[in-house]
Amino acid sequence: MDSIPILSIVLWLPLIAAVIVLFLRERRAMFAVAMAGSALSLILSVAVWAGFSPGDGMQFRESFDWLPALGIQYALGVDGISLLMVLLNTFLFFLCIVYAWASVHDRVKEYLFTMLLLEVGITGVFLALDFVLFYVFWEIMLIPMYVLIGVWGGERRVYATVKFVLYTLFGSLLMLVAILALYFVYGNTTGVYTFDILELTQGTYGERFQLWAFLAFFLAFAIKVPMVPFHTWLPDAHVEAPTTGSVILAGILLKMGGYGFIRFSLPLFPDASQAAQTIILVLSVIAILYGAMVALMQTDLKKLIAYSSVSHMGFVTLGIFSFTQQGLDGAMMQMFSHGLVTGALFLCVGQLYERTHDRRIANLGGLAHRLPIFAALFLFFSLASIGLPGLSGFVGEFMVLLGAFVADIRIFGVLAVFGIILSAAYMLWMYWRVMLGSLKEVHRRLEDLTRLETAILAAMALVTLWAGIQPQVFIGIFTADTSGIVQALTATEVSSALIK
Amino acid sequence: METQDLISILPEIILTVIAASVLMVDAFGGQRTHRSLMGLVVGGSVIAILVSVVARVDATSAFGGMVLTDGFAVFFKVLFIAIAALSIVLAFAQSKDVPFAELSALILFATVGMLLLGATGDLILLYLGVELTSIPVYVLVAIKRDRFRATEGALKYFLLGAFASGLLLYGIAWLFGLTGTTNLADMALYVQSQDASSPWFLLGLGLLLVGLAFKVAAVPFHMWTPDAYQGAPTPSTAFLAAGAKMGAMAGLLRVVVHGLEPWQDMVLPIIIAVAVASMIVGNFVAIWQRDVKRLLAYSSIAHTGYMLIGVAVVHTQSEAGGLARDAVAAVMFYAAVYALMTLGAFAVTFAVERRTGGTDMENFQNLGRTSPLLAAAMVIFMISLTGIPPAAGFFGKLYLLQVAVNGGLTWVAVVLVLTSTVSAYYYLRVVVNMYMVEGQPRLLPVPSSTAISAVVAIGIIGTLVLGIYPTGAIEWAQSALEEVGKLALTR
Amino acid sequence: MVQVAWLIPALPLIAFAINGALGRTYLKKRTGIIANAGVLGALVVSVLLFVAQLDHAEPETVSLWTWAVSGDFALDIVLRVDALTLVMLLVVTSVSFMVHVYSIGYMDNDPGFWRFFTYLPLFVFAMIMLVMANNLLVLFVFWEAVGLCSYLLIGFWFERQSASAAAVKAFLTNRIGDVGFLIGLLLIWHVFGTLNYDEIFSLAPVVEAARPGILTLICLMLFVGAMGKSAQFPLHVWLPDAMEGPTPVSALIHAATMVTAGVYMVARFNPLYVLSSTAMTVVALVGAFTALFAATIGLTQNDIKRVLAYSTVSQLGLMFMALGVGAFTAAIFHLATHAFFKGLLFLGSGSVIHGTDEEQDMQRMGGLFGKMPVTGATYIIGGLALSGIIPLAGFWSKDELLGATLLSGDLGYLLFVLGALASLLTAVYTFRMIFLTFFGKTRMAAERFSHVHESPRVMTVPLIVLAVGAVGAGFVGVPPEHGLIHNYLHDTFLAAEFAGLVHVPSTVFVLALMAVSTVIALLGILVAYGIFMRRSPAPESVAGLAPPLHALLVNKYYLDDFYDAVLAGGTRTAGGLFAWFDLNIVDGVVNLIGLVVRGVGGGLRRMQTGRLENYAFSVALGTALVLAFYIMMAR
Amino acid sequence: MIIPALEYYLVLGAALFIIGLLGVLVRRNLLIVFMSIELILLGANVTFVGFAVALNNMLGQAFVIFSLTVAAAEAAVGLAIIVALSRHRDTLNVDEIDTLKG
Amino acid sequence: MNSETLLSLIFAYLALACVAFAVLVIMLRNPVQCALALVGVVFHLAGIFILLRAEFLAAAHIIIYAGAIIVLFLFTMMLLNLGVVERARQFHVQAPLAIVVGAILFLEFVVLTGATITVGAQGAHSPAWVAGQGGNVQALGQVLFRDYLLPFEIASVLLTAAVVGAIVLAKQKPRRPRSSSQMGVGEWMAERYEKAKTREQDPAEPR
Repeated sequence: MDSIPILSIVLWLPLIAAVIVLFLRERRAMFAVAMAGSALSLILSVAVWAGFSPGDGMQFRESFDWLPALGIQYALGVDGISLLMVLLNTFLFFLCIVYAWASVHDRVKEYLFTMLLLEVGITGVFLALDFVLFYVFWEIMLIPMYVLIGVWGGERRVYATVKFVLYTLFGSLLMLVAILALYFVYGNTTGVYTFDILELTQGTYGERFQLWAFLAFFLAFAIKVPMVPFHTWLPDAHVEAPTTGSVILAGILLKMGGYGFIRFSLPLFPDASQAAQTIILVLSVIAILYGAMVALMQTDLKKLIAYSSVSHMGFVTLGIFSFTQQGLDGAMMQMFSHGLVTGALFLCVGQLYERTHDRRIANLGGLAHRLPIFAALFLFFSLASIGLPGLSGFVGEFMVLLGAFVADIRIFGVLAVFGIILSAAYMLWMYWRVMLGSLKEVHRRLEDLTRLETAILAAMALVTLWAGIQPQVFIGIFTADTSGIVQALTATEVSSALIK
Repeated sequence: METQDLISILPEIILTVIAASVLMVDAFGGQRTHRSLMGLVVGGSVIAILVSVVARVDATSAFGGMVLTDGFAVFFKVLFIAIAALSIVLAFAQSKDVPFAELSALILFATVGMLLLGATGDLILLYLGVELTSIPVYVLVAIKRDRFRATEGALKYFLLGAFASGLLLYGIAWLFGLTGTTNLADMALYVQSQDASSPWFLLGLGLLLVGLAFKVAAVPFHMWTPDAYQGAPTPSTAFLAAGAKMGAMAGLLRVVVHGLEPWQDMVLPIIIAVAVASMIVGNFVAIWQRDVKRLLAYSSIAHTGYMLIGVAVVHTQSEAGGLARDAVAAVMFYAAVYALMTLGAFAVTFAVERRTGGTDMENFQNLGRTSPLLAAAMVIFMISLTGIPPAAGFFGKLYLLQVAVNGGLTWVAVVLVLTSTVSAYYYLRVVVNMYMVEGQPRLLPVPSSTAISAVVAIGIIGTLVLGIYPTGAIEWAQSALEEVGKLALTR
Repeated sequence: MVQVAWLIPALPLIAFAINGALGRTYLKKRTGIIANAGVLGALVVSVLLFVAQLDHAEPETVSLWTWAVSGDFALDIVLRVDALTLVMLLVVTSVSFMVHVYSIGYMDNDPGFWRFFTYLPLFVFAMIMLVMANNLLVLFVFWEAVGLCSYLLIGFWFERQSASAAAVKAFLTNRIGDVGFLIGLLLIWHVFGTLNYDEIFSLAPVVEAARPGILTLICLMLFVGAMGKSAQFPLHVWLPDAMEGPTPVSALIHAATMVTAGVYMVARFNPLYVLSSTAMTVVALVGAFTALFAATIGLTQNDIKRVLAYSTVSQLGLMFMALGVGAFTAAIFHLATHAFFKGLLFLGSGSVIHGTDEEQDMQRMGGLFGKMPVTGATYIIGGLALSGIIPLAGFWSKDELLGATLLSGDLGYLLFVLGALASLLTAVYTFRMIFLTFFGKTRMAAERFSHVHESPRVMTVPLIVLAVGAVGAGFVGVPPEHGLIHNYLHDTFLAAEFAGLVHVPSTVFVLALMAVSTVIALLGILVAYGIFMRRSPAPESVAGLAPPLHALLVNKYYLDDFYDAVLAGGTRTAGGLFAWFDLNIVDGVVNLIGLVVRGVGGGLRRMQTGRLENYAFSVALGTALVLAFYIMMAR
Repeated sequence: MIIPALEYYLVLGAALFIIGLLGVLVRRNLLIVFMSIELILLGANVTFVGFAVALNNMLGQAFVIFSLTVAAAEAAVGLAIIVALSRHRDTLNVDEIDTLKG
Repeated sequence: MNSETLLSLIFAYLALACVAFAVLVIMLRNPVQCALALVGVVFHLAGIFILLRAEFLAAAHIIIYAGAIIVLFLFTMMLLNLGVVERARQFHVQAPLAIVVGAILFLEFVVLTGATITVGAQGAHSPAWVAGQGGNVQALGQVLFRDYLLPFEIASVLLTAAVVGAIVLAKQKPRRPRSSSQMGVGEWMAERYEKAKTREQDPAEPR
C-alpha cells in the first residue's frame, strides 16, 4: 500500500473524469464518466478507511517538493479527522452526481465539470499537509461553487454567488497573510522555513502573534462555518443555489470551517484559542438560539434549512471550543451528521421544488397524501435534524453538551439545550405546514419519488441511522486524533499556569 | 567599444533591424504582405529571445557600466520580446484597419526601449529608455486616427507623459549635479561616502520617483491610464499594459535596487504610500466600470500597487536572509504573470470587440454559450487576475505577500488582500456577464481570428503552467538575481 | 434465561421493520398480524422472564454493543432486567398487546392501516427499551423516541389540522420536559462521571456529601422531564389535545404506557430522590396539585376522551404524590392497576365512538348501554375501578397511596386532603361520564341512534380481558404492604426504607382508611348520580352557582390560551423580530460595507474627470506632496 | 569656475521649471500646455549645463543633447497627435476633450 | 568694472529676460505670441549657455528649438483654426488651485535654498582639458562619441521611431482613396472649415 499514492488517486480522479467529460458529447457518456470518477473516488476512500489504523497519526502520507523556491511542498495525508471528512465528501459527491442525472439538463457538461472540480478542491482541503497546498485547495473550491450557484441558481443567483465569493475570499485572504506570517515566525525561531502543517503545529508562538494570527484564521473559518454574525451569505447562497449546490454547501463546505478550527486554530494557537474561548462560546450559543429563532419565521423552505444550519453549526463551534475530548468528538460527529442530514434535507427540498416549483411554505401543504415515500424520508431527515436520539444528529449534539458540562462551561451548555426545543419547533412546524393538513388543488397530480431518488435518500438515511445507533464506528476513526489535540491544549494550559 | 559590448545589446540590435526591415518590406512589398511581416516579426523575436539567453558575455556590465548584462536583464529581455511578439500577433487581427507595418515597427522600437530599461545601469539610459518606450506608444494609442477616443486618449497620455518625463529629467539633472555621475552604482557609492540627507538630493530623488511612478501608472500619477487604455485600439492597450508598463517597472526596479540603496528610508515610505493608494483607488474605482478595457485599466493600476509592495520590500530588513533578492524575484515573477494574464484578457476582449463591436460588459453577455472556449479562457484570466488558484496570479500574489510579510510590511499585505477581495467583485462581474445574465449582444459576421486565438491560447497555457508549477519561473527569477552583485542584493 | 431479554424489544422492532418496509406495497392488512405477533412475542418473553426471575430480583444485564467512547466518556448499550423493569414490562406488553388486538378491529377501514401497525410496534419497542435501559442515556434516547411515536400516532390522521397541531404540541411540550431531563443527565455526567444506574446509585451518598444541593438540582431537572412525559402541571397541556389520535393510541400511549415513563423514571431514581427532601417535596406537591387540578377540569369536559385524558393527568398526579412521599411501591402499584382500567376505559370509549359513528361528545349520547352491553359493562367496571370501589384494582392501589401520604408527616395532611378531594372528583366525573354516555334518555338523533351497534368480537374481547385485569390486578397488592408486588419490588426501593420514608401503618389505620376511601368514592358516585341522572340539582344550576368558576373549568383554566398567546405567540414574535434583525441589521451591515466600498469607489471615480488639467494637477499635487514629505524628513 | 556662482544658474533652472509647471496647470490651450512642457525641459537643461560646468563633467552637456533629441521627437509626435485630434473636434482647449472619464 | 561684474550683469539680464519671456509664454493669449515668447526664452538661454562656455549647446538650442520645434508649433497653429482659440477663455477653472500647488512647489524650493548645495564629484573635463581638445565642440564630440555612443545611437532610434510615428499619424489610411498628405493644404482647410461649421459629433462616440 505504501507505494501506491492512494490519496493522490482519490484526490485527482474526479479531475481526470472532469477532463474526460470535456471531450464527450453524449449526456449519457458524460454522466457515466462522472459517476465512475466519483464512485471510484468513494470506493477508494472507503478503502483508505479500511486500511486506516486509528490513532497512528497521519497516514498514507505522500510528499514531494512542489515549489522548493518558496518552501512549498505537495504533501498529503489523512488522520481520523480528515478521513471522516473525506468519506463524507466523496459520499455526498457521488450521490449528488447521481442525483444530477435526473435533475440537470441544462449545460450538463459544464455542470459535471464544475462538480468534479469542486470535489477535487474540497477533498484537497482535507488531505493537504502543506499550508499553501491547503490554501490552494481552499480557494480552488470557490470558483466551481461560484459557477454552480451563478449558472444553475435561482433568480437572485448573481447577488448570492458574488456575496458568497466575496465573503469567503475576504476571510481566506486574511488567513493567507496569517499563514505567511506563521511561516516566518516559525522560521525565524527555529531556522527551518517550511509550510509543513505538522511541523508548524509543533511550534510555539508568542501570545501577541497568536492573537493576531488566530484572528485571521478565525475570520476565515468563522465565515465558512458560518458563525453569527458572519452567516448572512449562507441563506442567500442556499436559496439561490441549485439543489446539488445546496447539498454540497451545507454538506461539506461548512465543514471546512469546523475542520479548520480543529486542525489549525487549536493546535497552532492554544493560548489565543483559550483567550477567545468565551467570545466564541457566546457566539456559538447565539448562533444556536438566534439561528433557530430566525429559522422559525422563514417562509422559504431553503432559507429555513439554511438558518437551521447556522443553528446546528453553532454546536460545532461550541464543542470545539469546549476544549474537551467529548466536545471535539461531538463537534466532529455533529459535522458529519449535519453534512448527511442537511444535505439530505436540501435534496428533499430540491425534489419537492422539482415537483411543485414552489418553495414557499405557505403555498404547500398536505403533500404527504401524494408523496408518501417522500413524506417518510423527509420526516426522517427532519427528525434527524432536530437531534432525535437514535439518529446521527443526536450524537453530536449530545456529546457537545457533554463536553460543555465537562469543561465547566455549563451555562453555555444549558443555553444550547434550549436550541433543541427551538429546532424541534421550527422543523416540525415546517413539516406540518408543508406535508400535513389538506392537499392543495394544484398539487393533485404530483408524482412520488422515483426509484433513483428514493435510493439516494435511503442511502443517506441508512448512514444517518447507522451513525445514530453505532456512532462508535465513526467516533473510533478520529477520537485518538482529537484526544491528541485536547491533550496538547491542556498541556499548554498547565505550562501557562506555571509561568504565571 | 568592444565586441563584448555589442554582444550585450545584440537583442536590441536585432529588434531594431527587424523594425527597419518591416518598414522596408512594407514600403516595397505592397499591400498583401501582412502575413509575411508577422512571420518576420515572430521569427525575429524568437531569434532575439534565443540570442538573449544564449549570447551572454562574461562581464556583468558593458559600455562602462551603462548596460548591465546580468540575469535580471535577460529575464526581462525574454519577457519583453515575447510580449512584443504577442502584441504584434494580436494586432495582426486588425491589420486591415491600421498600418500594420508601422505598428509593428513602433512596437519593436518601444520594445527596444523596454529592453534597455531592464538592462540600464545609468540614468541616461533610463531616461532614453523611458522615452523610447513612451513615444512609439503615444502613436500606438492614436493609431486608429479616425476614432476620436483613440486620439483623445493619446493626447492625454502624450501631454501628461511629456510632463512627467520633464519632471524626471529635472530630477535627473539634480541627481547628476549632486553626485557628479549618472551611473546608478557610482551614485550609490558616492552618496554612501557623503552626507546623503541633504534635501537637494531628495529633490532629485523625489522627482525621479514621480517620473517613474507616472510611467508605471501608480496613484496619484495614474490618471492617464484609464483614458489611454480605453481609447486605444485593444492590441495597443494590451501592449501598453503588458509591455510599456512592465518596462517602466523594470526600470524602477533597476533604480531602486542599484541606485537608491542609500536613501532607503526615503524611498520606502513613498513607495508604500503610492502602492497602497494604487491598490485602493485602482480596485475601488474599477467596481464602477462598465467598459472592460477601462476596467482592466483600473485593475492594472491596482496590480501596479501590488508590485510596488515588492519594490518597497527591497529596502526593508528581515531576519530571514535574502529578502531583497526574494522581493525583486517576486516582482519579476509577478510582472511575467501579469503580462501573460493581462495580454490574454485583452486578447479575449479584442475578440469580443471584433464580434460585437464594443468592449462593454453587455458585449460579453452570453459569451458562455456563443463562444464557450473564449469565455472559459476569460474566466481563467479573471481568476488569475483575482489571484485565485490554480491560476498563476495566485502564486504571484503569494510570493508578493510572502516578501511583504517577511519584510515586516504585514499591514500592507493586509491592504493587498482586502483590496483584492474588492477586485474579485469586478472581475467576477465579467464572468457574471458571460455566464449568468440572459442577454444577447448583436453578433457581427466576423471570421474568428487565428492570431487572437493563438495569443489567448498562449496566455492560458502560460497562466495555468505558472499557476500549477511555477517553480521553474520563480527559480529562474531568483537565480537571475544571483549575478546581480550590487549592494542591495548582497544583504 | 436473561440472555433472551433482547428478544423483548427485538420482536416489536422486527415487526416494525417488516411493516415499514413492506406494509404499503405488499402486506397491507396483514401488517396487523405481524404487529400483533411481534408484541405477543414480547409479552410471552416478558412473562417467561418474570416467572424465571420471580425468586431472585437481582438486576441482570445484557450487553449489546458499544455506543460511543470518547475520552473518559464510554457508553455501552446494555439491557437491564430487574424487578422494576419486569413489572413495567408486564404492564406495557400486556396492555399493548390488548391494544394491538383491539386495533385490528378499530382501524379496519382506515386507509392508513399499515401505517398504524407500523407505528404501534415501534412505539412498543421504544417503551420496552425505555424500561429496560441500564443507563441514563439509553433511557433518554427512548424517552425521546416515545415522544416521537406519540407525535406520529397523534398526528396519524394528518389531514386534520387539529391532529397535526396536537402532534406538534405533544412533541414540543415533551421536548421542553426533555430539555430538563437532558440538563439533569448532563449534570449527572458532570457530577458522577458516569451514566450507569448502578454506579450513580452507589455514588449518590458520596456526591451528596461532597456537593450538597447538587442532587436536588439534578432531581428537579429530571423531574422536569418527568413532568413533560407524564403530563404534570404545567406541562400537561399536550395530553388532552393528544386525543386527536386514534383511540387505541390514546389507550396505549396516554393511559398505560408512555405517560407512565415519568413515574417509572422517578421511581427508578429513587436512590437519588430520597437523598433530596426538597426534590421529593416538589414532586409530591406538583403531583397532588396536578391531581386535583386535572380532576376539576375533568368535571366539565364533554368530549368522552378528554375526560379520560384529564383523568389520566389526575391519576398520574396521584402517582407522583406517592413518589414524592417515598411510597414508590404504591406509585408503581397504582401505575400498574391504572394501566389496566384506564386502558379499558379508553378502549371502551373507542368502542363507543366506533359504535356511534365517530361521536365523541357525551352531550349527544346517552342510553347506549342497551345497544352496547359488553362495552357498557366493561366500561362500568373500569369506571368503578377508577373511582376506587372495593375490591377493584384501583381501590387497592389508591388506598395504599393515600395512606402512605397521610403517614408521611406534616405535609402529608395537606397532600392527603388534596388527594382525597381528587379522588372524590374522580368518582364524580367518572360517573358523570358513565351516566351521560350509557344511561338516561338518548340525546342522539333517532336515525343515528338506530345505527348504534356493539363492536366486533376482536374489539370486545380485549375489553373483557382488560376488565378482568381491572378487577384482578389489584390483588397483587393485597394484603396491603405485604402483597406480591411489595415483596417483589422491596429490594428495588430499599433506599426509601434506609431514608426512613417508609412508614408501616397499623392494621386499624389501614382498615379505617379503606372505609374512608370507599365512602369518598361512593359519595362521588352519588353526587354524579344526583346531578346527571336525577338532575336534582340539574347540572346547569350547579354550573350557575359560580359562573366564573365554571367558565374557568370549561376553558381549562385558560392555560392553553395562555400558552398559545405567550409562549407560542411570544416565540413567533421574537422570531419575527430576529428575522427582521437578521435581514436588516446583520445582513444590512454586510451590504452596507459593500455600499461603502462602492461609494468610496464612486467618489474616487469622480476625480477621474476626463480633463487633462485635472490629471496634470493630480501629478503636480503628488509631486508637491512627495517633496513636502522629503523636506520634512530632511529636517 | 563659473561666473556668476552655480546657484544662480540653478535658480534660473528652477524658475523655468516652476513657470513651465504652472503653465501646464493653468492653460487651456493644448499648444501652450505643450510649450510649457518645453519650458520645463529648458529648465532642466540649464541645470544640467550649470552642473556640467561646475563639475567639469561633459556628461551634463551630453545629456542636454539627448534632452534636445527627446524634445524634438516629442514635438513631432505630439503635434501630430494634436493635429489628428483637431480633425475630430474643433477645439484646442484641454478641458473640452473629456469624453473618456469616470 | 571687472569682467566678473560684467559677466554677472550680462547673466542678470539674460536670466531675467528668460524668466520674463517664460512668464509671457504662459500668460499671453495668442499662441503665436506664446511661441514667439518661447523663442525669446530659447535665445536668451543660448546666451546663458555661451556664458557657461557651452557654445555648441547654445547653437543647438537655437537650431533645434527655435529652428525646428517652435517652427513646428507655428506650423501647427497655421493648420488649425486660431480664431476660435484666441477668443476663448485662457485659463482653467482650476487655475487658482493650480497656482496654490505651484506656490507650494515654489515654497518648497525656497525652503530648500536654506540648505547648501554640495556639488558632486569633480569630473575629468576641466577647462584645460576642453581647451586641449580644441574647444567645447570637440570636447563634447569626444565625450559623446566615445563614452556615450550607445545613448547617442539610442537617440537616433528614438528619432526614427518618432518620425515613423508622426508619419503614421499624418498618413491617411490605406483604404481611403486619398490621404491628407496628398491633399492640398487649402483643400484640407476647407474640409476642416465645413466640419467646424456643422460641428458634427463623432457618431461613434455617444456621450
